[in-house]
Amino acid sequence: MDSLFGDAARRLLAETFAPQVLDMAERGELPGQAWQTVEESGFLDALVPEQSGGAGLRLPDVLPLALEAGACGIGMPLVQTLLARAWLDAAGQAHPDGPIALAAFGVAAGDEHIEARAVPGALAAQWVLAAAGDDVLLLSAQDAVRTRTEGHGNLDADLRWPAGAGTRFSCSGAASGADKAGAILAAMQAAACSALMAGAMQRVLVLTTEYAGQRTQFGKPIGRFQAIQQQLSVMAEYVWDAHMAAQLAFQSEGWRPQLMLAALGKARTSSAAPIVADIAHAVHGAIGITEEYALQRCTRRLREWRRAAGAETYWAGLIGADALAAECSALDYIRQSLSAVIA
Amino acid sequence: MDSLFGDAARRLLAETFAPQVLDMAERGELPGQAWQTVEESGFLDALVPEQSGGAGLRLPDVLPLALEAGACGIGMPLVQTLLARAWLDAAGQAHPDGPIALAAFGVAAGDEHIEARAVPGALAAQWVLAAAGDDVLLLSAQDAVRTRTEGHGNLDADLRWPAGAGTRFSCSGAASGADKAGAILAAMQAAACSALMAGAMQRVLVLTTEYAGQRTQFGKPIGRFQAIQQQLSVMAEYVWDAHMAAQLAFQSEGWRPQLMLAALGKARTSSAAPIVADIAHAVHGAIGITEEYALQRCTRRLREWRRAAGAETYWAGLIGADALAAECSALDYIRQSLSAVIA
Amino acid sequence: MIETLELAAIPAEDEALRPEIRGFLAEKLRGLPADRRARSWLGFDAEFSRALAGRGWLGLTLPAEYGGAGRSQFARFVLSEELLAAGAPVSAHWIADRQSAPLILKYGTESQRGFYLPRICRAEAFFCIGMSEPNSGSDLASIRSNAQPREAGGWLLNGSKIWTTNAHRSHYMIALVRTSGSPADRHQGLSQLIVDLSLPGVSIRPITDLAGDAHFSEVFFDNVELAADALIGQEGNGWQQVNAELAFERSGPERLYSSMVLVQCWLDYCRGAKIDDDATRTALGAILAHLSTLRAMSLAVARKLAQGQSPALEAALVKDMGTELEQRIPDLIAQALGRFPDRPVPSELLRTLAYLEQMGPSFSLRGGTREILRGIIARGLGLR
Amino acid sequence: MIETLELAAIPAEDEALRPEIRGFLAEKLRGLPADRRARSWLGFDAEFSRALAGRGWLGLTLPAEYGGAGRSQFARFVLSEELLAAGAPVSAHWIADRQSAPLILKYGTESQRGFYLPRICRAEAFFCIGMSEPNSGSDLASIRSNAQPREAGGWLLNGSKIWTTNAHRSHYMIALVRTSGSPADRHQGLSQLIVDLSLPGVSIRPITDLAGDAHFSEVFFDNVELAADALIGQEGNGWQQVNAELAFERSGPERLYSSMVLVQCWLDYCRGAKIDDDATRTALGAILAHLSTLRAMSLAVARKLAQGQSPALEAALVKDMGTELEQRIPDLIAQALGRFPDRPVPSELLRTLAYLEQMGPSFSLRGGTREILRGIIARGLGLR
Repeated sequence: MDSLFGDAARRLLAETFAPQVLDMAERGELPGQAWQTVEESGFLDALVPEQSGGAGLRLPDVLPLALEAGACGIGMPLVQTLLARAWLDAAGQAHPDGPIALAAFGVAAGDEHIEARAVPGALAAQWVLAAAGDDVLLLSAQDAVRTRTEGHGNLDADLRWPAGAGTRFSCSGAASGADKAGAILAAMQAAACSALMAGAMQRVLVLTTEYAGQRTQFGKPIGRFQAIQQQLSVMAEYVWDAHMAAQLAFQSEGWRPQLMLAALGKARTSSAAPIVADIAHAVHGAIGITEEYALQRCTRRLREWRRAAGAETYWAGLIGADALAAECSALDYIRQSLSAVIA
Repeated sequence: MDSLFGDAARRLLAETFAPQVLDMAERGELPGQAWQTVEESGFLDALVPEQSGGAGLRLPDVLPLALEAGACGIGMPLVQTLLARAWLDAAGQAHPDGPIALAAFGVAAGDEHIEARAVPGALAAQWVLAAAGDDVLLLSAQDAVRTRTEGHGNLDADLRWPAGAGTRFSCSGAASGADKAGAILAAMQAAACSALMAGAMQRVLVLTTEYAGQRTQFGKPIGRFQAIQQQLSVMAEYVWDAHMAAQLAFQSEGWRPQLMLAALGKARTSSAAPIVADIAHAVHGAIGITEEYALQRCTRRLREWRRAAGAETYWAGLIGADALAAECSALDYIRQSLSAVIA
Repeated sequence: MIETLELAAIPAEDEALRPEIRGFLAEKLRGLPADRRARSWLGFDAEFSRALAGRGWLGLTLPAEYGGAGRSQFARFVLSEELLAAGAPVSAHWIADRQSAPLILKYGTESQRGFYLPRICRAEAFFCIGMSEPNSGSDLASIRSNAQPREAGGWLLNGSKIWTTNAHRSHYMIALVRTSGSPADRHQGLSQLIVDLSLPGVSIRPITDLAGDAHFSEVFFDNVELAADALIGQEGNGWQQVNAELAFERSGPERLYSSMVLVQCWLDYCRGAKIDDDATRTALGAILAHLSTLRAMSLAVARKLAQGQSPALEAALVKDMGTELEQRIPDLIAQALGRFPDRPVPSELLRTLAYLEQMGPSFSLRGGTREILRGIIARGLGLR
Repeated sequence: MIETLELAAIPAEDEALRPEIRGFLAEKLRGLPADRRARSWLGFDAEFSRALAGRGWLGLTLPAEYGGAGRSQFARFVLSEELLAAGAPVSAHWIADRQSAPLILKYGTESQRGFYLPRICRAEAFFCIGMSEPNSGSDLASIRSNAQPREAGGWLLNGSKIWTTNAHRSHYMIALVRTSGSPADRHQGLSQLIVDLSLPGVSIRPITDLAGDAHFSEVFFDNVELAADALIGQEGNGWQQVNAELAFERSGPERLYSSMVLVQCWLDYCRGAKIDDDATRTALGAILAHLSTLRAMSLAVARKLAQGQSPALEAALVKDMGTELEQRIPDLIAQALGRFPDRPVPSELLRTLAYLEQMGPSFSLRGGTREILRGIIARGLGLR
């Protein structure tokens, strides 16, 4: 999987999204130059078919990019934009420029207003692709009344438009279950967050092991204390597990995440995220709480992405309901619904 | 609280219920001699009013006895018998001789049969006090068709009687909520299990710290390894917490446990039980898995009592529902519904 | 084997403080949103502290002769629990009230007591604690800041401290510094000095935390001249004194209520939105049940303090479990809320949750890391 | 930094084994209740093992010349996962098949291979592993059992082993014993010997476990005379060989499926009783999701084995997390069932649950305790 694409994407993101650029985004200013650089690289069209001018890659091909976006702690909806462009192309629509956030849950299209609650990354988006009942709406984020949902450094927002705003794609023709518009957007957001979290967790593991090897207490590096070693080993386990979960969430023959694999990915990475973040902070001590040190951006994102579009409880519940309704054995359910390897 | 009663009760139980006696009970034979000794001591009537020939103690007074019954790993319904005798006296009924099990849940009184499922300690009981709808039944355990519910060493059973068996106490006159017959029996079983678990956990902590101090590995007692120390500290925390939970569950002005305090006790001790048992076994290693070593009886009981009459999930759910329905603040709910100190 | 704790009741006269405190807080905190109140003992508001002092609620347990109220540990428990559960901004006076005043009362000279304690009770002297240094966190023996005796008497202080809560807005620091020997002497030769932070040679750099607040600082000492009576307690006895002080630090109810504003905010939301599902009920019940046993344990520790005992072991145990619950509460609430992504959650609740998720890890750093507390417990178990 | 694992697919020809195995198991296990099947790799049934051998499924990865099937690690994965998920009583041949045969193949002489491997493949030679001793658990360097060279050639074995799985019903033990030096020499001077358990001087005392079964034993050696070719591998190289062997032990899917019979039994009950509440759904989904990622990780380890690598670190990581999940599953199911005490639960499910609750702790004892596995991971992280 260490493809040329992956290497190039990783390098580009790491160079383009330096901490100052991310700070700017977190202050609510769109880092236009950085976005332009990524736009020009073509990576944002990676999942768009070749005949539409994209790279025509499949979902598993872009996993390295998504992991790196997580490792950098990029809060703007970059991975979501890749997926949204592919969705729009499939819906026969040319995509607009700029970052596209996904609103898979919490959208209410009433008689007066369209409201979308706690949309992940909305403050750094120009567009929102929103699931509203059986339909999907493409809305201008910048035309919305935006209210920051959370606190310091967070990019989520409650958005409100007048009724009738945006472009409506009628999807009621779609079959049921996993093919419903809401389920597709939910799977997109879940898969994106899985990879972002897995990438962020790998970064957190690197930061924490390095710190434990350097920081001296009681006459030796703290990483030599058995209690710290045991914690870091547990962290490594969760990081590996999360990486595997993200790989599974990105298994697809095309651009579109499969619902149950995305559910698996979001459930596992969301379970791991607070554990990994807490161990990292426990090992780092006070320096981890400071704004200037790199850890806090990664752990903040981990908690945001964990909460975005349903925590592990929602996604595990979805898997559980599906498994109860299935007729195969537990092992076969795992093999058939929760496993896949795209060659 | 280290009253004369407590000391005497502890000594008597420890002497009377030697491991061989408990083994006998676990093989399904009633240890008649041991029971007779306890009967003659008068402890079984501790909660019965003096005018009915009992000791007229209040619930908090008998906590030391209940803790010791847990520490010994007594699987027969001894603590339950104390409570059942007080209940029967309050219902105007003389109590029968012999151990009385409580069936607070899972009783179905149909047209043909009365069925009670997974009654804790039923194989070592002569009687069952069962909540059936609004009423309570006193049934002969030995007249029932009994099927052992679990495996090796467990005393729970599914019981079946013909319809109409036993003595029926009509309790439909009782008010609602905590005063319903089912709620009272449930609180009795929950409080009993809380203290039994707290006592068993204290014993497990003693066994495990002693073992960690004696067992040598890599040239020193394993209790000197930081990883083991950290685990034992966590265990101690849960044991102390469980002890406090059991004290709260036993706060009452009379013999009868208060429902929400019993719920608190059962919820906390049930959460702690598997954690304490697992750490104890992890520290003990292989010897903890053997039948002849004392640990296994305590940990087996811990898991049984945790599952008996609803796990922590049930009792926490009950507290949560009650708190949602209340109108006071979270702090006041804790102070008023989940706290008590009987002078 | 360590003894378990026995239930303790709050005496009626101390319980009687509660309504008065509530009335005061209802007025003072009106309109303060939950995510601000969630900062509570990191929330700095000198005016609020002075208002508390005006009611006689600073130095509650100090003798009346020093301006205190001469009340019991239980009175202090009631006050603390009401302040923290309400999310009052207590940070300005908190350290002085909880740690510095008892330390000065215990180890100070009569003249030090007479000078500092009334000022603390009037909220005119805010304190911070100088322990950590850039190269020593939990390992206090490695401290390098040092105070040399001056010929003219007094001390010459050099060095630096870091992660000092409120240094940039306090009047005094009680600093643990080396007054003799070298780091190789470990705990020998350390002393506690009261440093007037307005003195020449003191410079302070606030450090911004991950929530955008500046609650802790780095403090530099460059040939700071201190008078002889800057020394508190015995020279060379700093390590023992600090450990006694940490026992005060660990025994309060603040090791329980750091996430209480979040619990209340969530509960209000659930009641308001008529949320009564299984996941919510179970999580809420589990949180309240555990808060209840921990509160009972904390009260038992308060009783031991009231009886003049030094329940260092018990305090470590309650603190370790209490901070773990405080840290776990945001996670449990995130799980319960995250179970139903389609339900709109108020921003105030989300902000409070996010703040506590992020600051949660710091709860187990202050006053001894988890490993250190568990080491104390292991010693109590006879393992070391 | 250690590399994460990459997804690996089971080749179609190995996947193709599955229906045949299922057909076989459906027939052989018919009527065996879940609480018996839950014993799986502690379930001893020599006849069952011989029937498996009859199908060519013992020594699946061994070369054909020694009676094996010459199949890949993936074929072995499919076989193991089907056997364990079904709860087949595999204990009789399990250790020989998983550990002893690869060890003999790697370190044995041609004549040892020729003698033991075909017998293992025919289920005629059951093995046990003699590592722990009464005073040495995880600390193998402290082993005291010793084998002295005899003048006539061969070895004279004295000492004892404890917690030896299946010693009382196996034909051979591969024992780690001291052949030179003293415990002070730590890992120097240890060797592996194949002990025919029918020899004079060997006595075996089965030990009853907490579930009433006798699956492990204490074994005493009193001047047992062994031939020269009892030595397997190099004299003094026992420690290195044992660690290679433990890597085999740790890398199989048995570190994942110990509670699988319980999961299936619970799932069947929920479906049958139409239970579909929130607590059940969430617990079931969480279990299945984690089993899925761990299975994928286990397959990735199998690929590394198939490529001839020695993924000792990866195996330790997957094992530690896998046993933790295996141990956690009974707890999660107890929580879900215990949420609704009024619902009748079938005895078979309760028995299976109780058995796994009690035996669960042993899952993290076999093949290296949690602390040891985490030490291996910490070393991989560069911390030691």
